[in-house]
Amino acid sequence: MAEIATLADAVGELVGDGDVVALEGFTHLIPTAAGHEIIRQGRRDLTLVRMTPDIVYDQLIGAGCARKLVFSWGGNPGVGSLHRFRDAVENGWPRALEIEEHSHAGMANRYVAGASGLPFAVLRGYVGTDLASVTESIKPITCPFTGEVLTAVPALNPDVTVVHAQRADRRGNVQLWGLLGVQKEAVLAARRSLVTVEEIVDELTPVPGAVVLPSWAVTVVAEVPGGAHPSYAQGYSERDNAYYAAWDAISRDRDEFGAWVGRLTREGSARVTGKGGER
Amino acid sequence: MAEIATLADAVGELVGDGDVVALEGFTHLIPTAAGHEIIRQGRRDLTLVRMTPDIVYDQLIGAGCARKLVFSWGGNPGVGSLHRFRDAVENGWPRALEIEEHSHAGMANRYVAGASGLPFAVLRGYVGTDLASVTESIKPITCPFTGEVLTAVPALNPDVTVVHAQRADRRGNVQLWGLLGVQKEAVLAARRSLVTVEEIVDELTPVPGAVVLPSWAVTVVAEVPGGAHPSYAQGYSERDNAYYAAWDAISRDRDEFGAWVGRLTREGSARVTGKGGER
Amino acid sequence: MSYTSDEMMAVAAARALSGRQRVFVGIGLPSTAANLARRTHAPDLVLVYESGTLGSKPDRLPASIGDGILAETADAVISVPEVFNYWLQPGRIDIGFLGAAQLDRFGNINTTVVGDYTAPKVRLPGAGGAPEIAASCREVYVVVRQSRRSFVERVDFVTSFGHGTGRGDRERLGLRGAGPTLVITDLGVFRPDAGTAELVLTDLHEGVSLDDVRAATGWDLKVAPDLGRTRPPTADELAALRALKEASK
Amino acid sequence: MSYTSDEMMAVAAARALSGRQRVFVGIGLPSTAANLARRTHAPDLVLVYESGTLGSKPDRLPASIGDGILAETADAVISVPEVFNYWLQPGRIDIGFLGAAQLDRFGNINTTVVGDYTAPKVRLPGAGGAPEIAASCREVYVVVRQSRRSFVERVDFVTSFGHGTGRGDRERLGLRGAGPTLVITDLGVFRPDAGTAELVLTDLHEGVSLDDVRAATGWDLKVAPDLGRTRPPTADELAALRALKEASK
Repeated sequence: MAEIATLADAVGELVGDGDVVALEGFTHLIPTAAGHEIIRQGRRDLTLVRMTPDIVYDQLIGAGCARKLVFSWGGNPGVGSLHRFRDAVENGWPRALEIEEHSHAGMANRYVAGASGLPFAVLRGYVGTDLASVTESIKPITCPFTGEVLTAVPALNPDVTVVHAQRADRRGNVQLWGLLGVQKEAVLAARRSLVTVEEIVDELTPVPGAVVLPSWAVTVVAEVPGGAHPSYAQGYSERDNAYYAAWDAISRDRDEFGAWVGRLTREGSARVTGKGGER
Repeated sequence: MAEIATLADAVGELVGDGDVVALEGFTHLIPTAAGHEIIRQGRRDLTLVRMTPDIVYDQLIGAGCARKLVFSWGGNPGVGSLHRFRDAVENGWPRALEIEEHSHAGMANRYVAGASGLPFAVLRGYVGTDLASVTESIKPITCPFTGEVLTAVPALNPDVTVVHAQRADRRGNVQLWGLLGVQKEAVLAARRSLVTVEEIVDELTPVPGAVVLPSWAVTVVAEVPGGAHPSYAQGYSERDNAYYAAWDAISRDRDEFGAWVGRLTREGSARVTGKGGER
Repeated sequence: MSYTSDEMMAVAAARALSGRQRVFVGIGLPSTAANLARRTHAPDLVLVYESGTLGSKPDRLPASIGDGILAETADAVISVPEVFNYWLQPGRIDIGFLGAAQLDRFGNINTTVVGDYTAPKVRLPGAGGAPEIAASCREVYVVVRQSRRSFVERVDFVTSFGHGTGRGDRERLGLRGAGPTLVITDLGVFRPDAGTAELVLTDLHEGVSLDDVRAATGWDLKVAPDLGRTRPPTADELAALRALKEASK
Repeated sequence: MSYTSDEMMAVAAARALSGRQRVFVGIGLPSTAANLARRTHAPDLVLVYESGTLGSKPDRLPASIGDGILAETADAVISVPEVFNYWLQPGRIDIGFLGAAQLDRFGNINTTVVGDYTAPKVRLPGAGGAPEIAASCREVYVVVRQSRRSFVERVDFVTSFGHGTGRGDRERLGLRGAGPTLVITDLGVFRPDAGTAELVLTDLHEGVSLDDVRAATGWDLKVAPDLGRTRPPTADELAALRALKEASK
């Protein structure tokens, strides 16, 4: 049975220094508030895992929480680069960032293997690319029936996976809908999991396209309305595109970014200032 | 784009002698009417594939349509044996039936590999059982990262998969809900596919738990109300448990069965007579 | 209150389940017992069916593994590949609750053939989900009507691996679950010996003699030194069982 | 009606799509072009996005690959593993529509780094879905703004395999799709040579000279003997493109 806790308690209980942590979300339902709480609590030496590291990973990397990133696409969607990520990779600031780089198909299948209790997954992937030569966790595998050579990637089993969902009931059953990304697999692959939700309700009424994660497959649920901002939660909020745009300027400059981290950790404010005013 | 056709035309177009044919359905949504049409059209030498061959496979086997069965559980659910299946395996009547036998986990993963365009799937399965020694399509495979030995099974790619669903729209998009079994995978794994549906509607309104197969992933759709009887279609019909019970007596006796096939092929009637009267 | 040996078996099997255990439920006797447990002392049991339901809460016995009531009352309905890959295989299920046509001295299960595989005396339905349920659940409970036909020295075909030829075989094969830890029949209760993993009679149902059990066992049966007696079904248990069955007609 | 070179590029790319083609759509320029095609001459295009939507029909340009409008207007919404495993990998998609940071003479794509991988000059976002899109779609169309920075002799990093070092490399590697068959830039249109698979200029956009293209190409460019001219955008095409963009603000 999932425990129901505050975000601060949940992050304190589940995320430790040196952990392998996946905050998943494919544009939709990104658990940004949980990422900010990890920064606030000053976690260090994390191996961050995500298919699509975006702003919240830029923030975690810039704040010095991560020693390694496992990923397949790192950018500010619809805007451009992640400048804190680039500064870490290109200049080692605030610290060097080790990277383990895959494709989306590879990452998705690594989570599937992790969720399935298998040590590896098989796909048609990476053939002819330079990824196979720079990433050790990509290997050939031969079909025992046809002799055909395919690609194997190892399972991902994070110490903790964090996702955001629309709702949970009071027993901790979680319901999410809309673009589902790889969240179910990421939760099932993890040793521990935290789901932040828009609201906790008495009963999860059926919703078309919804997936339910039973309470016994989740470690902790925390009610965090708006916890996906500037991402969105279908049925609850719209994507704040101006935040993404405003982040570009803040993240380009180490001092601006430092001031943002200071506001986050001292005042608890994750707001940014852009063309549309404060967000 | 799926073509919309009558059941007779669809079966005539899609199912040929010697084909590998999967009529899938996990208790729910079993495409029985399509199976009866295959008997009526006198197909021969089929390799029948299904996780849970039940009455309609007993009928196809007894009618002499099949030369081989690929399966994981063959019984009359809630009643007992499949007597036509047993007569074929135990006595070679009406002809010898080759069998290729797996577990549910193995069969499900074989369809998944087939749907995924992979030649094989990996699972933790069959370990210590005698299945691995009687079934050639079960082989060991070694994880290239951990050295652990797991089990590989080859992809299933039927020539034709037939499933039953609740609805399709006029463009041939298919919608099904309730217990989904392995139907999506079986359709996507097949070279050709036929979906019989309870009704064709103008628009597929969203239904909680529903899966949609886009028209371009389906070859032919045929409107066959009640096409799953004596199985059921959630939201449309109830399972006819008395039919399953009545089948036991008919199928125990070659003459009784012969009379049933005669009624089916000459009069088009698939009815059975049991304690509850004709069904 | 009088009761049948089948009712005693169902009640004894139901009592073996408790709390919030996740139970992978085979159809037939296991499903009857699991649903009885949920309707009596263990309302929080999580019933998982291979047709793709997590947390089914039927108010009657399902007529088959794919009865619509299992989907309609579930916390989540998933595909069959998902139930095996995401939920069973990684070891998320506490108890695999299985039936058997033949069960042997070391808890191996046969549901495939009686006689030779290539020329069977009786062709049985086959494996279904059982091989991987027996492999991957933390423990396996077997519920089976006992006779010399079903309780055999050595199964004709190992459909689902129990303890092989004795303690240590599972570990050698790399199986993660503990295998069969409990067998409930219409005559009594059996558990694998801590040292050898041979099934040992640990409890006799009320009204059953040791000779009755020996007569229905196809090997030289060992009996636990502290042989227990199963409590007869209570009136509440019987009422709940009969109501479940009645509702299913 | 005046138009920008970006508008010409979007219109030319949109025209390359037709009928009921299934298009795996990258975000940015490919998404603009695919949506423009659907709103003009190819209303039956099936747009597939890697965020897990089949048959999205947005009435504005999605702001990102995971814009909610893609899910709300889709025929089916599926998980990300499913989109790659069940829909892309088996070759169900006709056209993979990709962008590029660098594209080379043989249609190989780089979206990973400029410079050395371990000490990059510019760290780009990385692969995303592109390597397998480029491998598994029946054909690949690339749309990219052309310059000596983007049109290079040899990419610094092969993120997505095009034609490698020439015709025959794809077959040798066992890749099933035909790879890049069309490249559309803001200056013209390129196709791989039938013999060598080297990208050859086959069409110049209106108002662009051959020298303009050569100045923006990082290798000794070959030109098709029957060099064509792209028709300028029609008023309808421009109106549709601008309406799509306006609706996205």
